[in-house]
Amino acid sequence: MKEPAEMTAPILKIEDLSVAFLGARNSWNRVIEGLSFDIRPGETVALVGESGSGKSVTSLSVMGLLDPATSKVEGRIQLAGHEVLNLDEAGKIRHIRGQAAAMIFQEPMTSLHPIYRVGDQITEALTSHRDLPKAEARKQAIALLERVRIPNAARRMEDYPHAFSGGMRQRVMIAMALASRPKLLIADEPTTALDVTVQGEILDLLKDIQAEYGMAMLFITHDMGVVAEMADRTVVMLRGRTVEQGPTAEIFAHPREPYTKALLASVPVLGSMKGKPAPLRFPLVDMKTGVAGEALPLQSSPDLSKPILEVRNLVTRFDVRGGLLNRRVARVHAVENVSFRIFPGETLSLVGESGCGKSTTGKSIIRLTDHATGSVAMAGDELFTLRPEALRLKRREIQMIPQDPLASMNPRMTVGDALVEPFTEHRMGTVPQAREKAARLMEQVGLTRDMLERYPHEFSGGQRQRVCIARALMLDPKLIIADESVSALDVSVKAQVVNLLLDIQDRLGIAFLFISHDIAVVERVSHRIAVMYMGEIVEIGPRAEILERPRHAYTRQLIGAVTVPDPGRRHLRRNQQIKELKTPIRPLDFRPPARHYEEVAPGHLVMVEA
Amino acid sequence: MCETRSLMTRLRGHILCGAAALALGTAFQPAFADDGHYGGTLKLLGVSSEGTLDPQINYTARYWPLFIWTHDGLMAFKKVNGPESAEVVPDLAEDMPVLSNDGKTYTFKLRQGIKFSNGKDLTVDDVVASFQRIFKISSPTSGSFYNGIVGADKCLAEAATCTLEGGIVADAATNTITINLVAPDAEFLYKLAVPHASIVPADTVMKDAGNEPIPGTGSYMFESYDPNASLIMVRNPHFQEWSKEAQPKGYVDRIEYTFGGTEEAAVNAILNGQADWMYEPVPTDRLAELSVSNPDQLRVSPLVAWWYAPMNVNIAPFNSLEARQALNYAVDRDALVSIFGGPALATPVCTILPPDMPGHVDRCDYTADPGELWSAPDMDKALALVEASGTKGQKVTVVTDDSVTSRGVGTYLQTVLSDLGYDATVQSISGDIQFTYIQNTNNNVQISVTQWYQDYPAPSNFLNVLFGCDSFTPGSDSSVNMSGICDKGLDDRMKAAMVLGSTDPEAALKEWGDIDYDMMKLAPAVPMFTPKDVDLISTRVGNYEFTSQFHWLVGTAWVQ
Amino acid sequence: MLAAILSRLLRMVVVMFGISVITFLIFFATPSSDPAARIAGKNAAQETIEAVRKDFGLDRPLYVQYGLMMQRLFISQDLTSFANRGQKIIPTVMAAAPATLSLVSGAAVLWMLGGILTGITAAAFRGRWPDKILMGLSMMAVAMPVFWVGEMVNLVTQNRLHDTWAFSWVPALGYTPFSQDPGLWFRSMVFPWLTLAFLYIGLYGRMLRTGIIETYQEDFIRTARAKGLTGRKVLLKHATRSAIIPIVIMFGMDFGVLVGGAAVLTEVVFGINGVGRLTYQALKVLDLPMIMATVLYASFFVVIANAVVDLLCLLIDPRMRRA
Amino acid sequence: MLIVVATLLAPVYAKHVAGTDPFRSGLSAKIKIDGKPTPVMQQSTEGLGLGVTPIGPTWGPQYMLGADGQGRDVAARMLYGGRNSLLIAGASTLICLFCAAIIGIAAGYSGGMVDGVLSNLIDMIWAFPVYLLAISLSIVMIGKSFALGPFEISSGSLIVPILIIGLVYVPYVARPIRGRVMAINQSEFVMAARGLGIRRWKILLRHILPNVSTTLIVFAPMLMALNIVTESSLSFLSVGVQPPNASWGTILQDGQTLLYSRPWVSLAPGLAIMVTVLLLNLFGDVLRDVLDPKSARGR
Repeated sequence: MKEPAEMTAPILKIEDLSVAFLGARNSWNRVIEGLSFDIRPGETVALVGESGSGKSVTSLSVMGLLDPATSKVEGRIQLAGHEVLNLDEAGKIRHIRGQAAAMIFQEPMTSLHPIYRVGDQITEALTSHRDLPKAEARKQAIALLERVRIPNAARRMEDYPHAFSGGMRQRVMIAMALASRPKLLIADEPTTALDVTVQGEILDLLKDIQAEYGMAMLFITHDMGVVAEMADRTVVMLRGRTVEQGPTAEIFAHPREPYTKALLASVPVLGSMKGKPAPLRFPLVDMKTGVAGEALPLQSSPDLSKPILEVRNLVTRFDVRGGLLNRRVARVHAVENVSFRIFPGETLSLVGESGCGKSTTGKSIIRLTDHATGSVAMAGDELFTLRPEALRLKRREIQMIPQDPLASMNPRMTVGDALVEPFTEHRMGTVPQAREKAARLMEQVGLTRDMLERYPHEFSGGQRQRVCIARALMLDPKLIIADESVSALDVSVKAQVVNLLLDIQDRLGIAFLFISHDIAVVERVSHRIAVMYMGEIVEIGPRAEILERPRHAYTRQLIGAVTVPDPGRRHLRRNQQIKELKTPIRPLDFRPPARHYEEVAPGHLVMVEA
Repeated sequence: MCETRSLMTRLRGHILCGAAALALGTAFQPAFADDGHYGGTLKLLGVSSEGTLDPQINYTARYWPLFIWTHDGLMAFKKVNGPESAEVVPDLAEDMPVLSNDGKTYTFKLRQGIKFSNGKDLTVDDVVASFQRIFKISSPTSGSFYNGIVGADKCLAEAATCTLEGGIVADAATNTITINLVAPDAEFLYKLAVPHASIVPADTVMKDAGNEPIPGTGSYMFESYDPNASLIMVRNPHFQEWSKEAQPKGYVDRIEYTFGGTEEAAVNAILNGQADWMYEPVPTDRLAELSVSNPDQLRVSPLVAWWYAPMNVNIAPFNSLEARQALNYAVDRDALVSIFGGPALATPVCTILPPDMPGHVDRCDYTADPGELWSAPDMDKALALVEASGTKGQKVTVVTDDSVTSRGVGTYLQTVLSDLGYDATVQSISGDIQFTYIQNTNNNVQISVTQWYQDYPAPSNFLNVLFGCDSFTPGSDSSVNMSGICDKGLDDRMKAAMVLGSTDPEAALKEWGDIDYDMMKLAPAVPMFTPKDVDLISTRVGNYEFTSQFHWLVGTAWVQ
Repeated sequence: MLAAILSRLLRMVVVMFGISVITFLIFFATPSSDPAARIAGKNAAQETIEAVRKDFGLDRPLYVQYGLMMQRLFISQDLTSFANRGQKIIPTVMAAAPATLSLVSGAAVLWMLGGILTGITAAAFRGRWPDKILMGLSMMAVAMPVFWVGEMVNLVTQNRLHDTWAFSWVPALGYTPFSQDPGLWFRSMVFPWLTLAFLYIGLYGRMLRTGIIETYQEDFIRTARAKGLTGRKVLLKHATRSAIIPIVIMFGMDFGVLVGGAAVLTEVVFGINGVGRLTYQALKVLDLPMIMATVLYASFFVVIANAVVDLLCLLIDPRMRRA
Repeated sequence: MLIVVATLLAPVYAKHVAGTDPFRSGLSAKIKIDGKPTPVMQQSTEGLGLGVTPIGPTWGPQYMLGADGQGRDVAARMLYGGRNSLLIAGASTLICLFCAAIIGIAAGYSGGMVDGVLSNLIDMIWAFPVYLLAISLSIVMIGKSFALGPFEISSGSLIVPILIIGLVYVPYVARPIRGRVMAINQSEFVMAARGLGIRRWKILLRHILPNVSTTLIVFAPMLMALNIVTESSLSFLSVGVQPPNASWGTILQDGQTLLYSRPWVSLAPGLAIMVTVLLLNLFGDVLRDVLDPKSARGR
């Protein structure tokens, strides 16, 4: 049992912190204002908020990592007895960094130096504050790697970061942070870029290590589920200010501020759909009062008479070239023998972790990749045998909503032009008609007509996604492939966009292939769910069947790893086995084994383990 | 002689001196008999080497002055200072040949007891083999100098089996060689005195010897040759002086010719006493300074050469005689002389034969004040002639090489042509290409800037070669009659003059002078100026002797 | 590995074959380049020209001539110049190579040291006066034509100030082989080195500075700083190490190209009898065999440099080592 | 900008201030200095009296920078030469960008065989050292007039150096363009456009081209700076602009032979080149910062 946190002096004390950044035309934009909180030894404080709320800036300020030329930090930051803001870059700040506090970052893929061995990078962290003999440093480094449960630690010391998966890299980062036994560990969105199963592992690890080292932790995240699981206390931030802070359980149980209430209400919670037959909209939350409205279910139901899309034995493989010769050395079996059907007005979700082939499946269906074989029938027409021009016209019927709306819009075209272009390209009408339709759709997706003259970068993330939806609707498609379309959005925006999609389905009877790794959202929108693993569908069936009675081991693991915004789960440990993520890269002579599916319930097929 | 582009390079951008005589005077005392001058090493500099060491092939002004010290022909130009050097004297032949058969047969008696530098004795067989070799290796002049020998036509057609049957007859018993010509040739002895007619051992390879020295009979021999580094000459151990005027024993023991570097570097090296002489002309911008600071190290000598602008008489606008004459009137020779470095370095000319060429007569029609010498341009007359020719406004391109002087001359001509009412431009091409480019009629060159230096002191070497019908081959890169003029009457007179030369040289020379004058009436070219040679030598070089034929005589200079 | 080397070699042969064909065709497209007339000499008789044409095989179809030339260049190795009869091509090129190599290697040492120092210093003092001065100088270095810098250097060291204590040690222009007189070799190369290096110091310095500054935006630099490394260590070990990779690649390419003869302007201005100057002179006199040899020599070094750069990348950048 | 204005004023300067024609030999010209007529080409009178030296800088309106070996006003020629240098550099930049864009886009967009052939060709020309390629092309083209469609290009024309300089750098621009096109072609928004059923050529025209154009624009000033130096180098080796036309390179070449006696004939064009290139590079940096926010961040 921990001693009561209140009894000791805070390890980190932030008082009235303000940060401003140098913006265009030499103006200072304030990003944090009057922030105050403290962390006591052994305590975990979560800083939670949506993008732009100033969470990360806070952590960087604590470490003194903001560029003094472009930022202005005011207030007080006391860290383990040091006045951080009084320390100069030349020397003293080093007493903080890596000693008093250590930090792990969101992007494990880019946070390790790509051209130094992992071992050297950890050793460097060890020796930078202490005089250690080389051999001793190495021993300690191996110990650290073992501590973060990296298999074969001694051997892996010699590897370069690119040889590690994202989860493994994050472990290396943690090992590095632990090198000098910091009193405070700052974890800035440490699991956001990771797959859900890996996220679970890392959270477990962090909990263990905190218990063992007894250090305080500042945990920065946007994920209420993670907050619930990790934090003793929570600080909710909005646009650089503190909205509310207090013990996590308290905040979750009795949020006082409307924003906190809204935030909590918007979070999709896995399992909340138990017993609900149709997809359900998120309850709309009034931001002023934080009162959630009623969640409306989908009115229309799928027309199960004839599938709109029938995919049979879809296979997509890419060659891996390498060596000095640039010869084919292996093959990525991105999609392996995938078959499913979608009916008009129905939503089928493809879930799985990164690299499982779900996005490739989406692209293969509309032939945006050249490496697919198999059969895809769209409303009776076989897409894979269509001539280019016919295919082009057919594409009108299947539209895609991308994950990254900014990247999917030509930066040099106004939104209006981007909307008009496909309409006229398919000769669906004149330009004025197109503009009229574009304006109408903009309004339907919750934007305004005058926004048609803007360029993509002038919109916020949620608005851009609405534009992309409008663009897809310009062609009156019958099927929309939504590829991680809401994954990158903040929770409140995510709820709105999901609702919008459901509205559209209700009104137009469009079918969706909903590709996502976010099972809580999937639960909301799906009629049926297909789980993909290593390029194959391991389980497919009605939503309730899959989520409530998962049969395949992987499906279970996936569902088990999902965080739930329930502080009651704080001390839960998943105790999963540590493993490197398998890759679907196979030798050239690999022949995929024949797979069999068993129908365990009507429409519920499970791959039979070999 | 040795007219290759290298000679032109050598003269590019030159200079000269009113005080030439003065400078020459100091170097004059032929202080022979002073044994104290023998020995030492002469250091020569050149920007680049120039190809094969085969004396029968190399046709460059850089190496010909060296070959005359390593190899001998039956005849030789006198190795003495001044105009006398244009005379031919017996070299490997004991005496002047006996002429018979209406001047078509030459009989030489070979000197006895001469050894090649490899120790072998010189025999008549070597002489015969050497003449065959000229053809077997396609020597550059095989078709132009030696084609008059009986049997040469067969050799030219079928080089490999060349025997010169009936052309060269050797008699080992009497040690005589008889050469039979198809027709009399007044210039034949000159042709025997140039390096291409060098006598080499009979067992010499019958192909270009390249960088391998061929044994010779001269006072020096090549010790080593690396075209990228140096050419070393040392004394021929088997040499015994047999004729001081044909092949004297040289003063220095060793001659080192170093390649590479730049002209500027060479000037500095000579001034610093690190080298004795440079092949390339002294850069113009250094001359004014040197002529004040180091006048005693400069030697200015006249050359038998001219700079001229051949005009293509077969295409517009210079197919009009008036147009050609107009340009002759309009060109200001004084301006051209100043491009070349001023009156000390060049003299205006009006004739084809340069002033020091036998047969030259001072006559000048195309000047403001017609008479013996050029005085000033006559622009009014020129403009009137252009008007009369009806060629005004036509496009004219002057083709020059890319040397500074040549481009300067071209630019000046372009200015004059513009003043005359033409639409003129200049085209400058790399010197080495330009010379063949302007010859080929396919390139439709209207007017060009070029130079010609004597091969040997005979008027035909200028008149017949440059303006004779035989020198005009349409469509060939070798068609040195760049004007493309072929006047039957004048051509016959030139042929007759050549024949006359073998019987009555005096009369022939007078006729050549008349031909020159009559040719200029047709104005196939604009004579511009005759250049002079400038050598920069180190202070230790003594006995500087200059010949019009081979320029500086390296062998008769001393360094101690 | 063997297969990789072989395929590299094959590619090299293909590139060089292409280049030789292009060179050959360019030559025959040039007017007034009839080699026979030029080999035969001034005012040669038509028969002589014909004889030479036959002797040199110039009357054969182009592809036969090409084959003959390649055979004489690579197999019998006795190809001789068109311009200087009898001058063997291969020994000539080989003799010119050390001069170019001296020039380029010396300059390369200078410019790598200078460029790296400049880049790091400028990046370290970003925005402050050492940065501004260094970048100003670098821009100037890049802006000045190398031959002009050379001429100005010559003007000062050979003439205007040659008699002062500062430059009296500068020898006359030209190249002295190291084997002949190491001291003179060194003294004569100092200014060519500096001149050639000046340009590249500017180029590399600017590039490295930009590279380091861009690297500073990377996450892993933030990690390094968060570890508590000193600023110097972050700069030298973490930022520079990454930013130097493109510099090394560029260096490999530049070095290869220069050794192959691209330093022609420097060689011409300083009278160094190297490959560049040899090529330039061969081009001016349209000496096809020499052009062919020097161009192939140059492309050989470019291709080799490509291969070496690829190899270097493997060595210095572990990310490339995958697969 | 200043340079452009200055060079546009060249005729005014030549006619009304210097009173000379910079393309005409002025071998016997005289100017008044201190009221005394002085010949522009000064015959050496001391010592052996060898050589003729052009007049040095007068720093007055006439022959401000002295005369060259033809007695022409160097200052006037500088201005005209600058016009040609800028014209050549500018035009060759356009040609280069145009060709590189076509090749780069063709290779990058079509892929497959077309890409294979073009890429290998680019690699091949890449292995040909630039200056050697330029010199050999110059020698070929200067020696010959040739017809290009309906246009006869005479050998002395400025079009020759423009074409040569424009062409030799094509691989250096085409390669990155190809890479850029391939990247854009793989980008999300092109994918999206394909998914929307936009025609291939329209994707090229409306989506790829506008995005490649920034790359091209960023290249332009740098390439132009490079071209100015290349032009001067070629002219210096006398395979560039042909006399009597002038460019800064040809003036430099003229100056080379007067280096030791009249250094200003070399200094002036060299400085002009340096300043111009410097300005172009600075402009290029600014342009890159404006158009490419990624690198702007780094500054």
